[in-house]
Amino acid sequence: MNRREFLKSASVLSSVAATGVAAPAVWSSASAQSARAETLLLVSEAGPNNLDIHGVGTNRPGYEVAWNCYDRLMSYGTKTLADGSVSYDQNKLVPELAESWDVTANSATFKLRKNATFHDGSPVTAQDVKWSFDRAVSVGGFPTFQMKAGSLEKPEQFVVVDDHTFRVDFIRPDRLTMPDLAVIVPSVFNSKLVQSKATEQDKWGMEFTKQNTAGGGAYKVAKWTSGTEVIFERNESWACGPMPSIKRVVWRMVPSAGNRRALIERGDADISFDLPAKDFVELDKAGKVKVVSNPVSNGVQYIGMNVTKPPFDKLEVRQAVAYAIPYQKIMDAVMFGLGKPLYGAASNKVSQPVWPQAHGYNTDIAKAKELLAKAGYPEGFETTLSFDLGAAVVNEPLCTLVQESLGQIGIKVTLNKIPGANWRGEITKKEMPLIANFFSGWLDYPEYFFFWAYHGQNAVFNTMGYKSAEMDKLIDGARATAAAGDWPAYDKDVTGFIDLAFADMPRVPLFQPYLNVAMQKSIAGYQYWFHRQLDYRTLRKA
Amino acid sequence: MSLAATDAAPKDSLFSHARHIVAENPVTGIAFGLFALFALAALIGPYVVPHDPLASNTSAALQPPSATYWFGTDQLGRDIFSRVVVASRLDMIIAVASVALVFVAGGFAGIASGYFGGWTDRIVGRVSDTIMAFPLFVLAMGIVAALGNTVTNIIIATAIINFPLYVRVARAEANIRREAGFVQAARLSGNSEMRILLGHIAPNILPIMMVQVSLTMGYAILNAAGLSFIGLGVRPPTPEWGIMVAEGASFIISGEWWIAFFPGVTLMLAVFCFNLLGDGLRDLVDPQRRT
Amino acid sequence: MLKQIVRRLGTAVPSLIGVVIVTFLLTRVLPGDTAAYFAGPAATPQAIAEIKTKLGLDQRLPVQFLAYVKDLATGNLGMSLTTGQPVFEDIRARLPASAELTLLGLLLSVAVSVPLGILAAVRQGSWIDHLCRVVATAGVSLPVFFTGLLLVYVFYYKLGWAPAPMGRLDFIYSAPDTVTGFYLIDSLIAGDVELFRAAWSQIWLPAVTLAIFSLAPIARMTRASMLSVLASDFVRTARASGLKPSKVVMGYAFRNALLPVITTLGMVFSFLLGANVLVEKVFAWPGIGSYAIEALITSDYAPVQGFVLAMAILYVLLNLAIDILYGLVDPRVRIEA
Amino acid sequence: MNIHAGNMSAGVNNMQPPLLEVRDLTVEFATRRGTVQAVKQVDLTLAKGETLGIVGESGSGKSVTSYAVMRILDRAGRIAEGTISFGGVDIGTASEGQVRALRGREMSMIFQNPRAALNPIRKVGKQIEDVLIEHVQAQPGDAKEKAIEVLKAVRIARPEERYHAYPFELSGGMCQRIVIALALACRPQLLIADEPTTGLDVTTQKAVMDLVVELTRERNMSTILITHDLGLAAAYCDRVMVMEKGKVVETANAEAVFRAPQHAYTRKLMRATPRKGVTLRDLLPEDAAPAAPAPTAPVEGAGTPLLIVENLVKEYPRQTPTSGMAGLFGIKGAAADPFRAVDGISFSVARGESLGLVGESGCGKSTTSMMLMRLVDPTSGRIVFKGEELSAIPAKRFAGSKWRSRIQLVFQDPTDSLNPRYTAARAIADPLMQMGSGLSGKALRAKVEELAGLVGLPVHLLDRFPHQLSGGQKARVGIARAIAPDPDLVILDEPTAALDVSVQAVVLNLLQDLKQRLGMSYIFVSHDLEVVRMLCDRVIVMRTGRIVEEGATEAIMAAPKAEYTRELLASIPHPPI
Repeated sequence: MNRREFLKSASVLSSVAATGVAAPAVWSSASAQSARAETLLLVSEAGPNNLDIHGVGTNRPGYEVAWNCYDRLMSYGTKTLADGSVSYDQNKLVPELAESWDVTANSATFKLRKNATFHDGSPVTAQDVKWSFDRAVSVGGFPTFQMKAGSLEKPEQFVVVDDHTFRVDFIRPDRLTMPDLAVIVPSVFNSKLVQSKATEQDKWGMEFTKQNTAGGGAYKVAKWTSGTEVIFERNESWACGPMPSIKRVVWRMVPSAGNRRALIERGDADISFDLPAKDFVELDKAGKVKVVSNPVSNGVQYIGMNVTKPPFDKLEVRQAVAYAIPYQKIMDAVMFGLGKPLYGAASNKVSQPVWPQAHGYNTDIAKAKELLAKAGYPEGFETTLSFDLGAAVVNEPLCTLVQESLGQIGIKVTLNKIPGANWRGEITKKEMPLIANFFSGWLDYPEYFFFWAYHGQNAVFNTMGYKSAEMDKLIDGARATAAAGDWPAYDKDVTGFIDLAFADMPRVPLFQPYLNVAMQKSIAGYQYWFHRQLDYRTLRKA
Repeated sequence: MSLAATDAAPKDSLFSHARHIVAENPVTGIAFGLFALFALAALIGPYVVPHDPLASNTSAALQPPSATYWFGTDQLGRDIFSRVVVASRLDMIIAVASVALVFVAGGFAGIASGYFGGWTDRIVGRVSDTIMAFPLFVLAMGIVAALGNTVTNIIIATAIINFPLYVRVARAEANIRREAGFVQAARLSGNSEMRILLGHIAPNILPIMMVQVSLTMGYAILNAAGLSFIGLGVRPPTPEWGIMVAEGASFIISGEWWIAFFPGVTLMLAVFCFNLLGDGLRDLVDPQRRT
Repeated sequence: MLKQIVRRLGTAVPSLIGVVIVTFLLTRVLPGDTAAYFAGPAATPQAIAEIKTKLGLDQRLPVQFLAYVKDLATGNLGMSLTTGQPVFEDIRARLPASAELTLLGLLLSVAVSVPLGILAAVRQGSWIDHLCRVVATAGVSLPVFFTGLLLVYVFYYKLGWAPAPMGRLDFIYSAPDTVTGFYLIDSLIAGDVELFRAAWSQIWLPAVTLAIFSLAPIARMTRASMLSVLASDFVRTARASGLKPSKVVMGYAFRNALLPVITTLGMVFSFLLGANVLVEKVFAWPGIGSYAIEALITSDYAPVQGFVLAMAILYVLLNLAIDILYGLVDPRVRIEA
Repeated sequence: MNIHAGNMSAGVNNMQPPLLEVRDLTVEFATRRGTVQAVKQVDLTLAKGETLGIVGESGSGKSVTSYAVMRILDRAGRIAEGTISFGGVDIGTASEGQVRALRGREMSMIFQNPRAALNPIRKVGKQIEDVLIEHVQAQPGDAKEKAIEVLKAVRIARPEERYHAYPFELSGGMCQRIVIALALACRPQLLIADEPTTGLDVTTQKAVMDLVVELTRERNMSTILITHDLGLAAAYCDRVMVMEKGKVVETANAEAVFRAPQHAYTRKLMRATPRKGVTLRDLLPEDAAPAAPAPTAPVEGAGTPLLIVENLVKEYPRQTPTSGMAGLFGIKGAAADPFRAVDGISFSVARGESLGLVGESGCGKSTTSMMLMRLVDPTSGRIVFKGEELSAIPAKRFAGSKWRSRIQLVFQDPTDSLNPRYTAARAIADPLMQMGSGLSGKALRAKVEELAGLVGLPVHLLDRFPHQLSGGQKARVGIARAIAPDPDLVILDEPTAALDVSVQAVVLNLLQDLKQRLGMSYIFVSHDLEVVRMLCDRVIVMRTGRIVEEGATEAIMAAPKAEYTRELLASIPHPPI
């Protein structure tokens, strides 16, 4: 087909393609046609910067590589949600590399699959698992921190029983230990391969795994052009689950949201991952493509106030802000209704030990003014509202609305967009008076969220610098009771710290955002994961 | 005998010349008209717009152009027409201030370098070479990123990246004139070097610099808009054309074309107007055209 | 000749030194905290401080600068945090993409603007002169990101004449063997016409975007330069000698008018290389412009420094090429050089 | 008054039909003030083999006439009326293709400023080839051979080598030969030479003119010589046509024009042309009121030396390519052998004296005047003025010195030397304001008006800008500015070179009057010995930075000792009287 014919037919074909009947026009040869049937074209805004989950500064898209190219001992089960979409089930652990396991009070023993191999064909042994876990707790940074969250701290905890038996010793009872073994970090690496690439300075072989996958997962990276594309090939000898149906995954980075939308709408891409709310709503309405949306588990979009400094050290000021926020406007104009409102409950006392859930504040300018006057700021004050430039699609209109609304009670707000990397630095300093931010925990437990976001240990995510002895007691209590399985006490602690958070209001929860995915109607098997990245293994193409 | 006065001469005023230029080239006339319009918008715009450019109205969000909202409304229901009109002041301020800054600094450095030569020339030359060796837009980004994204810093960044252009023009023009008869004559009349530079050379280079001014005004606006587009521009919710285009960019594909379109077209018209004005000014000051 | 080239390169050294210093200072002033980035999302202040020490970021600026210069001397441009690759590799992989796009854009632009400029000059004051002026001025007045968006909307989304704006090649094709790094050329070298077509279909829209933007300076300079040459004595001589108008305009006038046009071309090229950052962003073009933007936004020092240095070197080489070209066109320059 | 050339002509070939016949030619230019007629009802006839001179001052329409004949008027111009018949072809109505076929093949043109008339980036041989091939006088195969032949024909030495030269590698005279070669390559019947010698040195001028005459005679060509110089026209032409403001005022046999000019304008032009045996006063039109003898100011200490120049040298480094690190920091390479622009000259100027400094371009006379003006520092030697060694004060600081006002300069180009942004009054006032005359406001204005009166500049012109003044008026402003600080010495740097002859006559007389009235000394720098003769008491002839001959003007003019001086004198075209 020559160029001119191609141009002529392109629009016709593509309209066909959009209805999901035929392939789009860009494929011009027969071999390309067949390639398309087994290839998944995925577009998203950003790509990985490191293929190793243990790497220094590995970004979120990097998790996707690790998830699909490495195996863990266990994975989570699935459940079908009320809206028909499929999600992981945090309460159900299923075998992956391990066929079975026994949990005692002090340890867990895993039986590994005997037929499991790495991509290079060598068998997976318990030594590999130990080496990988040792690596995770030793390299420092994020992997070590994540392991710690499940009380997995020392290499001595990981014991090779025999080639296919592996034991994890607990250092303390922790409800999160087992779930933490199913997240991405405890992936199993091909220890011989990586060790052969290790050097004096780099004894964990991080340089090698940064550029190459050294696992045994269902996919392997065939080509990685950073910032442009990642190409995955299926691992034909994968033994840790049912053989995936997609042979090849091409993951392209398309920075412009408009272009991503056009690609999916015109049928040129199979999946567009993580779309803006507006596109999701409109694509859903148009009905040409399939859209799936799931609340981001344990995720909250919020306005944080720095309680260590005036004026936000005053409770009334914080409450005034909570009353002045135009919640509904934000839901309508910013989120296009897509998101779970976390405001307007009947009261600030909660009855269920679940998180996130709504607080009792609503937009009430008169009340806000009154509170502000009571706090000694009848004329208001000036402050700066900061947000991450990288998340400007949501934050910019959101902050603009907040700014306008706070203006009505006399608080003059200047907006400050902070470019990506600086954002993390600024957050660490905890000097910004007012921020708009989003936080989510991988593990979907209230005490996990609160431990990072409200606890007096003052982690980075406690962006408000909030400290309260009572809060710490409740959070620590919930952790202990959960580990002990004392559920009534646990419920009391959880509702207790949620009530306290709403009473003190150091941060104003706005809504729980959704993770939105659009895909061609021919695509099936999409599943939501806590890490908010795509699992290729369950995807199918009709 | 040619000592007789040529009486026609004094009628050849700048004004009549300008009228001629406009008559000969209607495009320039249009540009002058447009410029007047933009100047007017910048001056009185904020007092006459139909809606508050900052007031959101989420119930009227994303409305297409209508009798109420001439250019439609944006995501937060703000009136785009009002925002476009009000934005002209800020954009004009950025353009005028940055150009004024570089006009003074770059113009003086260039004239001095062209006139004195030697070390002055070498230093000014090296500085402007160094700036030129940067990809200019990225340099502007870097400056704004490093100093923080305020209007002042945008102005400074825009001025810096235009510096070599001014130096180049001023230097070349001063260099042509450094040995000109009237400069020698000024020396003979006992003028000091600085006085020759400012009193004799600078006024003669002024018209040519004015052309440059007009052209770089357009460029300054584009530059500011580009910075806004990648998120380094002025702070929201301040209306600014570049930011408005950037905000509207993601809405084009979904059919809400007006959000980016109207600020984009206004931006284009403003730059267009400055560029044409530059052409017109060039005709106005080019002595070869004065026959 | 060689000696002259070396001399010419020598004169560029001070600007390069200037660029290195300015870039270094600028990136150190950038508010981002590399150490915080390295330390990961849940780092403690001590962890950040440790990483700072490890990276040498706690040293005084002059010391850091010396270390940086030492790295540069050994060809080490550092690592990019965003892509996780050595900056040198990143730039090497991405530069051809930018260069190909920019060159094609410039080529398209020249193909339109030079004839337009010549026509405008030959028929000064006619409708074509006004058209030239309006078209060129309108082109340069359009913000590139706006043009790019509009073109994508119209040609891809509405008309379907262009493929999806997804980089240099549709994913079913694999890149040709690297000879020049330019897909259009490499695919032809490989004799793969289909691949050439695929590469062309991806590149033409962004190239047109760039071309529209660069029309004005070239057309303007061609026109002005042609006007002054056409009014010169030797053109009058040529006309008085009965040479054909085509010979007078193209053979005599245009070759002389070419000199300032070449200079403009050089400026436009280096300007475009920097300015196409926005176009690359719109078209997801894997070039160095979009690379630099990302790096700058995320305060990723090394790529920014590497990019600026690469551009500065390119600029110097470009100017050298222009000088050489100048010498080819103008015998006077050859002697005086 | 139109006199039909053909009727009165004592043309060479009366029998044949004329080669070129122009009737009633009117050329209009569209300008913004409406249509301007540059040429009005011009008639001219040119017989085969005849040489016609068209003489006129700037703006007389002489060049436009010739452009109309070639039909190479620029866009704004058009032939409004009249016919041009060349060899039977009606140029006015012929197609562009027809006319183009004639240009270069049947009629050619050479221009002033020969270097600019050649394509700067094409080898001269190639340029000749272009013309030969265009007119099918050569094929690509033999074009080079033929081009070299053409070069030989214009007496260019080593034509094979010159074939490969670019215009910038050749001297002005050589370039003019190439232009002539280009024009004559196809052996045309008509050659139009538009000021062919303007801008060339006198000695070169003569060689070029002789060559043109020789070649056209040899080939029995018709020639139109366009010039502002009556002397030149008279010396080389059979007939002369005088034009003024677009009209032909007189056409006559060359000798007749000089012997018995019919028209008043011709007479005026004739008189204004400097020539042997006339005084400055003779240059002025006969009807001009004889200027009242200027009151002669007594020159204090007349005859005693005002300025003594001793062994003055100016060297310029010949810049060698710098390399390596030295080049980086702008350190210039060691000068191999400096070029001496002025090579050890000594002379003196007495109070009240006027000294002529004569030489061709590049002889060092301008550098000398720049050093005397203290705008340039000499390499060595002394300049002693009124007993004070001025060369000890660096040029940079001289502007602030009290001696600045003592030495002033009148520039060659009155346009270039006036700040376009200053009015005439402001320009004249500038030295008064800068050099501490203490005048301001009304007193200053009064002084400026007084100076304007001295130089004969009407007071109402004082508020005009330079571009609103004529050449003569600008020259007066320049002179007024120079004399404003009441200097002792004024250097006149070719003050009339850019002026028409009639204006030159007036300005020269003015300068003479001022000198007498104010008792200044003059150094008159010029290439024109005739002019120097009339104005100067003594003359210095310079060549390649050295003084060739020095002495009383009359003595040198009458009996030049140096060979070079003789050559210079011989080169001056003389009208046949």
